[in-house]
Amino acid sequence: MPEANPMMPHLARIEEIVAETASGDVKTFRVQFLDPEVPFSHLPGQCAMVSVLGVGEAMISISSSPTRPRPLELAVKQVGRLTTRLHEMEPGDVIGVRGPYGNHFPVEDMKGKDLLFIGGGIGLAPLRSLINYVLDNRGDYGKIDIIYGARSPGDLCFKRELYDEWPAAPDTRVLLTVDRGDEDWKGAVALVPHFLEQVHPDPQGKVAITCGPPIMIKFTLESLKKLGFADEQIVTTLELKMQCGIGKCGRCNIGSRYVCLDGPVFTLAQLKAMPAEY
Amino acid sequence: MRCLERKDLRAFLDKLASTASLVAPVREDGVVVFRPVPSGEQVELDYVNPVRSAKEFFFPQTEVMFRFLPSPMASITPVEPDRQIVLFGIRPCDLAALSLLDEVFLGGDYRDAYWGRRRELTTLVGLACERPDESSCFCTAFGITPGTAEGADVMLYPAGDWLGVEVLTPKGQALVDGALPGAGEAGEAGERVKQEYLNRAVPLGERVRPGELSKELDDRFDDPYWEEASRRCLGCGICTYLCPTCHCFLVTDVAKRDDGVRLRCWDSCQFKDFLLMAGGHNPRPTRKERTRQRFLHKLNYFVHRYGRYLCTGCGRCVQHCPVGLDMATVIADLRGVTQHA
Amino acid sequence: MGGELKTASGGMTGVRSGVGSELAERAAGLLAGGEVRMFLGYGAGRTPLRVRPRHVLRPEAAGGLVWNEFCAPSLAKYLLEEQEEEGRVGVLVKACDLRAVKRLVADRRVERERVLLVGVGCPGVVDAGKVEALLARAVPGEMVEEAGVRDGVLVVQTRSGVREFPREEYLLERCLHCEDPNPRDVDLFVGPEVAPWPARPHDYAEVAEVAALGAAERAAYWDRQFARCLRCFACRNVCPACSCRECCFDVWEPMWLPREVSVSEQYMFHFTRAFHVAGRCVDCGECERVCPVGIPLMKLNRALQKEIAELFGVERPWEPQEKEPLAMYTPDDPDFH
Amino acid sequence: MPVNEPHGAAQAAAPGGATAGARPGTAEWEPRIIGFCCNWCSYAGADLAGTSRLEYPPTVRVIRVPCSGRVNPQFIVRAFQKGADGVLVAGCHPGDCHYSTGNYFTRRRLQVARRFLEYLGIDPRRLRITWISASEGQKFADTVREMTEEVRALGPNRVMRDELWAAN
Repeated sequence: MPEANPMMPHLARIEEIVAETASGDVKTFRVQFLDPEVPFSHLPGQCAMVSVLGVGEAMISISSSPTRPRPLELAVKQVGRLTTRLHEMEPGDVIGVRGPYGNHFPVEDMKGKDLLFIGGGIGLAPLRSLINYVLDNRGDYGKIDIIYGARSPGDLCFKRELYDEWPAAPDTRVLLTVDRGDEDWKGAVALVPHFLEQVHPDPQGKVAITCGPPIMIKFTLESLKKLGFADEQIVTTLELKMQCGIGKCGRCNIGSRYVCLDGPVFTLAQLKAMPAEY
Repeated sequence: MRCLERKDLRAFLDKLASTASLVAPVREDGVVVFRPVPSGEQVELDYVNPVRSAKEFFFPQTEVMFRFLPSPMASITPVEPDRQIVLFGIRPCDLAALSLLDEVFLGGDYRDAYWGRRRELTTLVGLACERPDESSCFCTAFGITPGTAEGADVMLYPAGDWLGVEVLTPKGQALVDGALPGAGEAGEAGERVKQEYLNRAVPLGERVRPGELSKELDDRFDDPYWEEASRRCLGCGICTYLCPTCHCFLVTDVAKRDDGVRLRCWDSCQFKDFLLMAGGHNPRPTRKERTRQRFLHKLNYFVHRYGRYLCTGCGRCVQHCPVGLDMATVIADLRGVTQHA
Repeated sequence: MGGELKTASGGMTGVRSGVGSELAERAAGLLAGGEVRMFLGYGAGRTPLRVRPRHVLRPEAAGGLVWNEFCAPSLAKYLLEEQEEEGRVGVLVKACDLRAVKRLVADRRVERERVLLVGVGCPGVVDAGKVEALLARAVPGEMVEEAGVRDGVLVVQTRSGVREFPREEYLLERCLHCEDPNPRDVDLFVGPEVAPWPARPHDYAEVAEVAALGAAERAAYWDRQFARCLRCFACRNVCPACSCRECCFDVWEPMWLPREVSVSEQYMFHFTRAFHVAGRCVDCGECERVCPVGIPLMKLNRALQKEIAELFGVERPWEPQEKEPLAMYTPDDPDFH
Repeated sequence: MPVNEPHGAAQAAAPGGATAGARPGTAEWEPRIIGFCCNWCSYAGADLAGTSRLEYPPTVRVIRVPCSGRVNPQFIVRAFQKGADGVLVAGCHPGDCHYSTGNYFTRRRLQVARRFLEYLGIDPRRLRITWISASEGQKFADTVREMTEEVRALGPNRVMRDELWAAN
């Protein structure tokens, strides 16, 4: 939505911080805009430009569903300067948020179809927005399978939803896997793409939505092809370094597409038409 | 069209300098650059094009976007450009570059407030090219000529001992009304001079024709040319920083204990950390990808998005790339034509 | 103006046309025989006053190599990038370029045995930037149609006529100081040796000129120079003494060089760049040659050479030293006063 | 950059109402000097000056470094950029370095850096490099006093000063 000055962030207070992983390298930040009138309504898959004043900005995918708009939830893995500073913050601290940016998952086109989610690590964050959106509009969608993997059981994010909420939803399965288990782990031990092949979903009437680290995506796409999914049935979301989020800074282009404007959500068919620079 | 006697040009510039901040070409240590000038006396009139383009007056190399107090006090104070300037001596290629950058900064769903404001605050006095540099200027390759006035508020056409003064916008009208109240009419002679400029050939521009290159490039992402050409690239940012149409920037904060500013600063797709992500992943890790990005962006990607080439043939990269990896050369190479007769 | 004037793009000028074909043959031979996987030389440039670096990978392509008085760029820095790949690289070096290669070898960034040095006697090269600036004032906008050096005179033909430039006017600054135009200790030498010419002493006159200003005027002088700086890093990227695996200017933490450009940060940039090569600068002047905005970078490098020479008795600070002057000490070094 | 005050230095000296680093051009302007002191000699010397109740102006902010050899010349530039009117680098006397040879390297390097900064427009009186042992509390106090007087006479430094904050 056009604004007077799209580069100006809105101040938002961190209400609550939830450590998602055992090591604490992923935290969910629940934030409220200081000015409740701030126009910010997103769709699943969209991102926000998050400011830590004094450090800078980074594009973060929104992990809350628009059906539960406030507080806004941002699940962030600590990797660089900005995310490290963000992780040091405490409830009550104020950050900047602007957006939402980018396109969103094709929630209209998905209506009536079965959905197969395949997430890895922090890659579940954007999928979570869509999963909760779909569950809140349960009647519009078919069966839901959520395949999710992490390096270890401690690295699985959004545990309450994984273990309690989602499996309890009608016609919804949650299938977990880890690269390395521990003594308490009863579930699968396999890399996500292998696990996906073991689960062997039938592509008929399905849309596969995947997000995770680049190497997981690469092999997951191969596995999906093996299982017979068409390029148009596969949806993924990309991450690229961004500075403005609004198509000016010239950074996040892949060919003539800007991830911030035309993405981050692409079907495999679209990706295949783009240069492999991501 | 009005008529300004050549001998009155300095007085005209003096008048501009006395009523607004005048920015004009000056010769500094042998190099011509745009600088704020206190009077017409300092203005250099014998130049092809200032080495640094005019874009920095609309898109400064470092620009404060807002001031802030860091958390927990956390507040944000907008900073808006407010200096009115008259930019004198801008050439048709740089004028065209501004209109290309208007597409980027003002087009689409998001209007860039800083660029927009600076554009509003600036009056552009264009100057037709008496002597384009035959070995580097190639504006005509992109449909621009030594007399193209598009984007100017006032255009000057030098003609011996006088200059034709064409007013193109209300802003330009106000400027001429204020600084040239008594100027006579150039009449038909003025139109003739203008036409001569518009029809003037620029030799390199005739040889370096992009033609349908943009379409051809759709299928040349994997052309071995990129590998070959990029070998001689130094990985510096001369081309991108001198280019009047390059507009990549980064955003960074500078903070003291009790105050901070958010800045945007020029950045270059030629630098290896341009796309380096926090996790260490780099989608364009070598010079091959970075070289290809620069040229495909201007010759193909931008055309897909905006319908025009992102180059105005100003020739700065041609003149200053230390290894001859410039736009004219690359277009000629890609089209398989000899650049120089 | 009569007589025959050969163009640079046509190949060679004067007596050196023989060198050109010999060079092309040797390069082709080295590539064909597998002695080198690549040969670094020069090809024709965008005007007769310019050449461009040429990376030759196949023997058939060696024919495009040229050698003439316009071959100013040093090719040494390319060796750094080429170290990434296996195999030996042949490179054409002038005497001054050899110092640059020695620098890279001394800094252990280039392995000597992975380089095949092909030396060539150099008659002194043309400072194209300087000549173009002179032409721009004399015959604005006119293209150089032909150019060549004959008997120490640069002859340039443009549409409106022919212009001549004497040696002192056209030579690249470093050539004026050249003591021996023939590279020694190379693996191959092509063409004849060139007779040395009277070299200007390294008297640091240009440094003394700036030093003679008052402190405030000196600051104003550098303020003005640095205010033009684009921070394009061409000076760093072309410099044979700038070969760090990770340059401090590219690091975000600690932030040695903030990304904003202000005169203050330009001081940080230029101080750091010059100081990092202090005692290691080979005086090739490539930084100043490539600077698009005309910053007199050699006045910084030379000031450091002068100080090192005066303080520590290093006679030829531009030659790669056994031990870097700033990475050593003697107990009787001069003290502060 | 952490600023560590020597324990004694904080109690020493009578500021006489002057605020170091107050707005340049105002009557109460006092020079601001950054002092890089080596941990083993000069920092201890500064400490001794304090515990001995020697008087010297409160113009110096001491940054403790393990050795004068740690003082990268870029630190000096940074200090001038960020508001120092003078920079003092103090280390062990040559021959007395805790790490044997660190200050010999410093002497070479900073000789060159000092001359180079002068060439760039910094008045050499604004950068003092000196050797102060742990027992030379008096020398530390004298050095700061002398330097303060010199820099006060020169007035605020403007060369290399970061104007970003003022300009916008």
